[in-house]
Amino acid sequence: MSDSVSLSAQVVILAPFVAAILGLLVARNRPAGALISIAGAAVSLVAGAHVLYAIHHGPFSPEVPTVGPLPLGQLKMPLTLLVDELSAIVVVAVAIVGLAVQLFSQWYLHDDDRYGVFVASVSLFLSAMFLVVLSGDLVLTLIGWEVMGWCSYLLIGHNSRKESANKAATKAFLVTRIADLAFVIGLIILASGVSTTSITAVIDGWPDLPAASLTAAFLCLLIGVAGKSAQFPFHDWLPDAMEGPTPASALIHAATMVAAGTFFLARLFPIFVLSDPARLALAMITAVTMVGAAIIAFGQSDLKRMLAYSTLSQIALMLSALAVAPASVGAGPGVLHLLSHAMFKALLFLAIGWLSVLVAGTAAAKMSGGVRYHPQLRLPIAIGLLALAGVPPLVGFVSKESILGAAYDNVTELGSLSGWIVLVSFGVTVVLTAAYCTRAWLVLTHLSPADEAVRRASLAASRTVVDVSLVEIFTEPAPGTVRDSSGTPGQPAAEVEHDHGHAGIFPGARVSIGALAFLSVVGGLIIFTPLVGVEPHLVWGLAASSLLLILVAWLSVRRMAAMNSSGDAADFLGARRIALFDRGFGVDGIYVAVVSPVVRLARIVVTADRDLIDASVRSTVVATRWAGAASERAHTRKPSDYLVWLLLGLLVVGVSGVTLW
Amino acid sequence: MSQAVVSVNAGLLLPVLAPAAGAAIILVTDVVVQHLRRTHYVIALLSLLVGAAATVAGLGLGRVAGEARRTLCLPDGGQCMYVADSVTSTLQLAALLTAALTLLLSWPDDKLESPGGTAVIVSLVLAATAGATAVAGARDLGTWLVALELATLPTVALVALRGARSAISGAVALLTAALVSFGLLALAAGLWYTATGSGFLTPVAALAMVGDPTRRPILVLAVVVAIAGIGFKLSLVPFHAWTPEAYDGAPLPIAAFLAGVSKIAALAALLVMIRAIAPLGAPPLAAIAIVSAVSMTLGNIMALRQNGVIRLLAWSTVAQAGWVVLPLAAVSSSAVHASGAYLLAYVLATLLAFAVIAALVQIRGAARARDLAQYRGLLGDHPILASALALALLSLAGLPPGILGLVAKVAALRPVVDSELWLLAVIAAFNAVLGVAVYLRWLLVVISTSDPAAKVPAPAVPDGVSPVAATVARVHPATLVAVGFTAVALVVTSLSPQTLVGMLGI
Amino acid sequence: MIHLWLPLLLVCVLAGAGAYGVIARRNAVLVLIGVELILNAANLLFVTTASVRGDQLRTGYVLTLFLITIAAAEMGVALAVILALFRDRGHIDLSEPGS
Amino acid sequence: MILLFAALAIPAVAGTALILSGRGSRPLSGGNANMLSLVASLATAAFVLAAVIARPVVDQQWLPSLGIRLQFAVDGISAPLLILTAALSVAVVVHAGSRPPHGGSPATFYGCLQLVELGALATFFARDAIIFYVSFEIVLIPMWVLISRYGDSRDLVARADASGRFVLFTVLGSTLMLIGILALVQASGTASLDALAASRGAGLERHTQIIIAALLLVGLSIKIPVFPLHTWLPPAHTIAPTAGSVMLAAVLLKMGTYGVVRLVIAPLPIGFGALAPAFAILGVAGIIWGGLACLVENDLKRLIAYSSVAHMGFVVLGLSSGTTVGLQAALFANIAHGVVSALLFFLVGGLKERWGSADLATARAALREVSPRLGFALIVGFAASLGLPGLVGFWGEFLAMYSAWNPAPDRPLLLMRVLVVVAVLGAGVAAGYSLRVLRLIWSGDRTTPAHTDARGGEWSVLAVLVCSVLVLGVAPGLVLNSTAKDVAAITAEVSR
Amino acid sequence: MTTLDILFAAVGLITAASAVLAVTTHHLVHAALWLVVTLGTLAGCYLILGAELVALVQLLIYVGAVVVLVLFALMLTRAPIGSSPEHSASLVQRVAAALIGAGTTALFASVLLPALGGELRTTRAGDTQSIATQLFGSWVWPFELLSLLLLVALIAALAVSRMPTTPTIPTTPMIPTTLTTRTSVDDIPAKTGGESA
Repeated sequence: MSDSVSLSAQVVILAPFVAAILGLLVARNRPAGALISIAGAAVSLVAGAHVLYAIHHGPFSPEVPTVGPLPLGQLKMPLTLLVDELSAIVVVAVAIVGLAVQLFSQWYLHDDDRYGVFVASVSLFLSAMFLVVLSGDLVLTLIGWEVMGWCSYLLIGHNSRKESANKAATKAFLVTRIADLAFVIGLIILASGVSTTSITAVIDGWPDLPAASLTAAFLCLLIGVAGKSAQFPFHDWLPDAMEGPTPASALIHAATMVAAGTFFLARLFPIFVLSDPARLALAMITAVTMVGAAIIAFGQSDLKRMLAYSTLSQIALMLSALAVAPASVGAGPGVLHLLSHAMFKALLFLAIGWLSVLVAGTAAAKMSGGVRYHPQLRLPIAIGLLALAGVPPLVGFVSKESILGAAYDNVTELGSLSGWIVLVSFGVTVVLTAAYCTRAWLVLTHLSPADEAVRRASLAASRTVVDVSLVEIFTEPAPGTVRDSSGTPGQPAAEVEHDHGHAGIFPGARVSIGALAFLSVVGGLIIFTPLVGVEPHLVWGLAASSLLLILVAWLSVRRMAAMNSSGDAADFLGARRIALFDRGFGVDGIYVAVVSPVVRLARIVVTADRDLIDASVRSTVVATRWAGAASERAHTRKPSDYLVWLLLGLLVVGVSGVTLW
Repeated sequence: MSQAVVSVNAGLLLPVLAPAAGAAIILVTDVVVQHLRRTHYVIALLSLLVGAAATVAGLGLGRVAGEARRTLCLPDGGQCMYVADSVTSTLQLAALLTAALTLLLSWPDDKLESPGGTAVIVSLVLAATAGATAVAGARDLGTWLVALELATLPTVALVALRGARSAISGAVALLTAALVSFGLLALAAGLWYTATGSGFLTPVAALAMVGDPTRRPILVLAVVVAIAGIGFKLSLVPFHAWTPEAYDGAPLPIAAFLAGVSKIAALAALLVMIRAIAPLGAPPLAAIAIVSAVSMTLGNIMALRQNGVIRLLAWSTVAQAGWVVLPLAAVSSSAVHASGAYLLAYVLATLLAFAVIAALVQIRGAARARDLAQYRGLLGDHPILASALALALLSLAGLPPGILGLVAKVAALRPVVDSELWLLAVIAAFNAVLGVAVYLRWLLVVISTSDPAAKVPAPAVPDGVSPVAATVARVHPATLVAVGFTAVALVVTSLSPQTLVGMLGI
Repeated sequence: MIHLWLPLLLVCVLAGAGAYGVIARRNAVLVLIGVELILNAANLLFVTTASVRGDQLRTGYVLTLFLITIAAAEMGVALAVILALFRDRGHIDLSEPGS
Repeated sequence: MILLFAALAIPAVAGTALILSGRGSRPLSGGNANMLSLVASLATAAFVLAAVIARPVVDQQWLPSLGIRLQFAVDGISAPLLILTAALSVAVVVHAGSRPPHGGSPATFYGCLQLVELGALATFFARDAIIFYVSFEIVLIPMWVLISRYGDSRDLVARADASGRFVLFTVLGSTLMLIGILALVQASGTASLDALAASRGAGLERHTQIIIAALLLVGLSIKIPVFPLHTWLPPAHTIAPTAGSVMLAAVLLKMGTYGVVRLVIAPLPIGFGALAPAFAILGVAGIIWGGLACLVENDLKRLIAYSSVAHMGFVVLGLSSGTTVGLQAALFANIAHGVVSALLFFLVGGLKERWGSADLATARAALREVSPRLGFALIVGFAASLGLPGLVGFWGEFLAMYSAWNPAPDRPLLLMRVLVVVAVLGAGVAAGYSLRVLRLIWSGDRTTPAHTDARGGEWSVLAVLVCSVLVLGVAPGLVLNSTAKDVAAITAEVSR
Repeated sequence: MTTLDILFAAVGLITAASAVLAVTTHHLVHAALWLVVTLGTLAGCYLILGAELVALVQLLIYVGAVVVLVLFALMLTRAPIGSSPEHSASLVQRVAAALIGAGTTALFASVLLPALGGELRTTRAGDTQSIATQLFGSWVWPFELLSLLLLVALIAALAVSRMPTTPTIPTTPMIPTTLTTRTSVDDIPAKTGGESA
């Protein structure tokens, strides 16, 4: 039994890894690539399900070997996997989303010449995510963590012909990487304390060690988590990452990688609760992020970017659960929201991606009324938005309420500052979330007569020139990006989407969306299974008041939308403000301010390398030449001068000999 | 009063007697039969080889400390004036073979024709060689002084006898330095005698002085003045200035002789004195350290600026002389061996370089063979000669494949390090770099592809006939023998340095 | 009976004068004179030491005789070279650079 | 024993024969020379592999007068380096087969490569300190010839300058090292590296150890190279032909760090301990300096050279920690840098030949568009270069930082930890320059001027190296297990 | 002060003075003559020190042969009869020479005099017979080498002086060199230097 669990756990990671390598080898062969990638994800799902099943039905050894321990003297590095309920349930969730995304990609990128590379990267990403989830060793976590980042880079920059995609990819990787530097130090501190990188040993050993070190370690880790999970102040890369193909966004930038930080902190929760300063820091970060991102989300002129900001906000929610949950409650609420968010956010992304294909763009203006024209999307999107807003009985409601419960417990039991911070910001976020969900729904269902005429014309046009546009997409230079250029809002960055509106969606993609939608509806029931160690702990008063808040938000946004001819509540803000929202309030400037001194320093270094260090080397040559010229002048070739030297030499040698010998 | 008459073992003295006798025979022959040329060379070579054969018995002696063959000893078991141990024998062998090789190089050289004819040249070479071998065995002040002068004075004439203006200049530079230096040597001998009261240059004599501490400064002064006097012959800065003049002015084989036999004689003389004072437990010799450091540095710096290969080799000699005496800064028996080993490696490599130049003189003419820039593309034109030259240069630079030079460097640095003369060692390290720059500068020219621009104006030649091969003369077989012998010796000793180093004993 | 400082001082003076003469003169023959003075300083040192501390081998005296002879031999070669120099250049000025 | 001699004799004989046959009336053709060289390299590699498995020991008299013995052996520390050397020697020959050298006779080119291999192998085989030095020097002249004759053909002055710098810097370093070796041998009375390691500096006073260690470290630092003694590296790499750059970066630099382990850390623990903080500071300075220089450097080959300086900084940091982890990290990072820099230099060499220059400022076709294989290899190479976990570059850097965070008891803890923080920033800079390069040459939409993708020998070399990057990244135990035992023997005394 | 002291002081003073004059006088021939005085009085010193044989040889070889050679050389190189300061080096060099000469004297004196200067010793008569015995007995080896040296020096001198050189100046008349010829002599090197360069 235990062996089969070990094997399954290994297969979970290996299957997509092998799929990635095989996929690269057959990258030119589309059907083979599709088969391999889907099979990889499917095998992982099956193996993950087996692990999940086995855990609850029999004894198993949680430590699963991988490549064997490394011989490093005093440092123990067992490199084992850790299989338990937490990891198993997350594995299944990730595998579901992964499979769905693979299926969806097959349709979404069916005319992309780099489909094979794309799905191979996704497979590699899945493997890395599984590694993070199953990791029982800090180093394995770090490996998965960083490989995910690299895959994110590759996938955001998938369309590397597009300058904006390249920029976004570079930015995403750099920002997360820089945050990860602190993460690495945090890991090193954690490992140093107990001279091992085994997570179980770390959890067992740290309670006896100085709290200050623990806090330092967690503060470092939090920076890394904030980077990967796109929390303030590292959040700005995520909206830009929407340059990547939508399936990638659904998988990486909604469901999995950005939530990995939550999982990691949940994994270390037993010692994380020991460090109040770190928890307070996390609470503050998440509070700022959840509220700020929700506000920005409301004002986005691009719905995909709106989803990105909403992701920031939701991730902040799950993290905040970890910041406030009392030790007795555990990491359950955060993980629960991770799972539910994975489902409904992936659903939303895929659905929006589908719609974007149909309407050839993700800008609010383009999508306006999209659902009306494409009613097959009405249900998935509605489910997704409702779940996002936290309307019962959808999964979002359940998970959010459990977070609320955890915060409440914190306030009542511990009464710590972080509990209050989270509670208050949670309330604000509920309103804002409902507001932007409402806005999105209204935009999608709105249709003015004038728009309809335009739409018909443009659709007709696009269909007549469909072949040309296909060619153009690949040959013409991409439209310049707007975000980094002088602050003038141009077209939303993710505007150009592949036009496969003429092609019917593949059944696999349809099934994947359906499955996600189903899970978003019924996923809330998971809380009643023993799969997640969360007691259903709903504070009915809070739940009711949050529902009230949602209702208020719904009504007020409807009013605002009605006041605009476009049906977009955000237009209420005015074009200039929307531009500001689109730029994410110009946080980019901070990054530029941080990076540009580094580049200046680099210039100084190059100059110093040449004019200081190397010049001192060259100066020896000059000195040699000079000495040579001087001694050549001294060599007059006059014998009488030489005799002077000779006798002078006698004196020098004689005096030095007599005095020094 | 006792009849203090020494016993004589002529067999032991053969390394000295053979070339001396050869010189005498040649002079007599010349009186009898005039205008002989080849005969003189044959006699000379024979006498040198006989002398060389006589040294073989002494090689590798001294594995047991103090083991040596002695003669000219005072009757009542006293001291000996001639001691042939391994160091002596090795230096003698080196001197004799070097002399033979320089004779091989000069064999076909008509320019050496002089008023006295070949006989004068050859007998002068033999006499100087005899001086060199004699000084190696000398253990008394008289032999030491006379033999040194015997090794020096003929070289002045040999340089001058080329007759060219530059030769006279070189001879004058050499002469003045030699005269003054001999004066210093005489003073050194006088001081030694005054300090020790003995005419012997032996540890016994030096130790006799120990009881009288007031005389110690005199002994010290004797040693340092001797260093100054011998420094001239070794081309140590600041006693070096004659070197480029004399090398450049002298006929090529004589330059090789100056670079080889003269240096052996000088070092042999220095070693005699150093070995005499070594048992005193002397601290490091600052005088040698200074001279060595300055020599290396100045020699390398100047060699870097030379555009003529002979002058370059002359300055390289100056630098290498610094390396030769480097270990002697630490006055010890191992330093003596190291110094000897370095000298042998240097002489071998330098001889090969001179031999290659001599061959090139015959092929390309003196002007081209002496101009560094004309070595461009040598590797393509004369691969074998160029390879031999490369080997010689790399040995001088102390880089593999010239492992002999590398080992010599190791040997030379070791006593310095053992005595913890860190500053000197670091200076030596920097000079190793400068030295590499010197020799690689030459080597770079050699291995460069010949300048295509220079080849364009060459006259059209029929296909299949190399323009070079069509015009050049052949290398004289004697020169080829010299090149081959030294090259093979260098390769063999590079693979197994023990064959060379081991001769000096342990 | 003699105080040794007298002859020794003379040795020093002769050596110094010789050194001066070697450097301060341009004429090659005059340089030779300086060299002779240095040699004579050495000779005097030998003789002085020998006469106050004679050894069995009579080293001091014998070496003095040797040195005198060597000086003569040197002088012969030196003058030949100097004459060659003169024939070549028309002067024997040592402070003229060689070619 | 015969394995060892064969592994050394084959490159020696083949190299000499090739050099000599490249001249004269009927020089060897390029193809034949390549074949011959390939056969020799493969045979050498086979013998090296056999020697690594069989672990023969050679101990013969060579120069008794100086007490130098021909002592050769293989242990866990040298085994990975030997395999790396032998494998890369095959790789450069294969690569040169598809992109032939220019600038002189091909036979001489291959001969010099063989001699470089000989020197590197002999260095890693040597167990006598002086033989180590001699072997160390063997590589110089062949490498000098490779740079000065087969280097970038456009600028003769730059070629002479680069090759001269290389050889002069290295000679300075090795001569200082020789002085250190001689002092070490004198002080401890043996030249056997095993005996030296076993004695662990017993009987040597602290100040003696410090002086000797300082000499050795300065000498070896030039070879490694450690900031600020690195300025010979960028020109040498830039000018050298591809094969030269590869051997230089992947093999020759390793001789320096290997020397530090063998000659300094093992025999002089106290002396090294005293100097380790300064050594570590310079190493970390190199990480930052090299990384920053890469951020704005426009010549791709120079950029990779500077990145080498940065990577070797991590090796230095690991060595300085004085712990088993640190040494393991350093030795692994050594191998890792060997593989990664070989990959990058093969790539960049090929690119430079295609482009005509390695200037990043020139707009060119995006590699991903016109040559996906090169593009793929490049992206793997730079991912490894920035220390992406899961690839070979990660382990060394991570473990080096861990070891410096927990250094041996006699190291200044605070300083070392500050250094780790700074080194981590260097890792961030590495990400910056790696992505910069990828953005400039890998991505984009230009497809002109088109050039050929890697094929045949070039592609197989690149593919094998990419695989090594992955395999060693996934299974670092392959190297770490080899070195573990011998490292433990060294550090057991250093740290406890 | 012993008698010998006084005697030696007197003779030695002359020796020292004439030595200094020999290296400072501006008359070439005077320099040679002062050298004669020096060597001669030095022979006197040897006598005082009891070395009769050496003194005799000194007179015989040095004064008799070497000085004659010097004088010949002066004549053959057309030394001017009168005062000719141009045969001395530049003032700077002479100052340097004075410093170095003084330095040499000081160096030797500082070593020799403190060690031995105070000693009062009897001089022993150098018995000529034992010197001869030792010379041809114990010292036979260097003596023979010396004879080889003499032979070689003779041949070398002969060969060098018979060496055909290409005279760079047309044979000038064998008249005593005057100031005018000196200038012409000075001109020549400049000319030839220009040629060689």
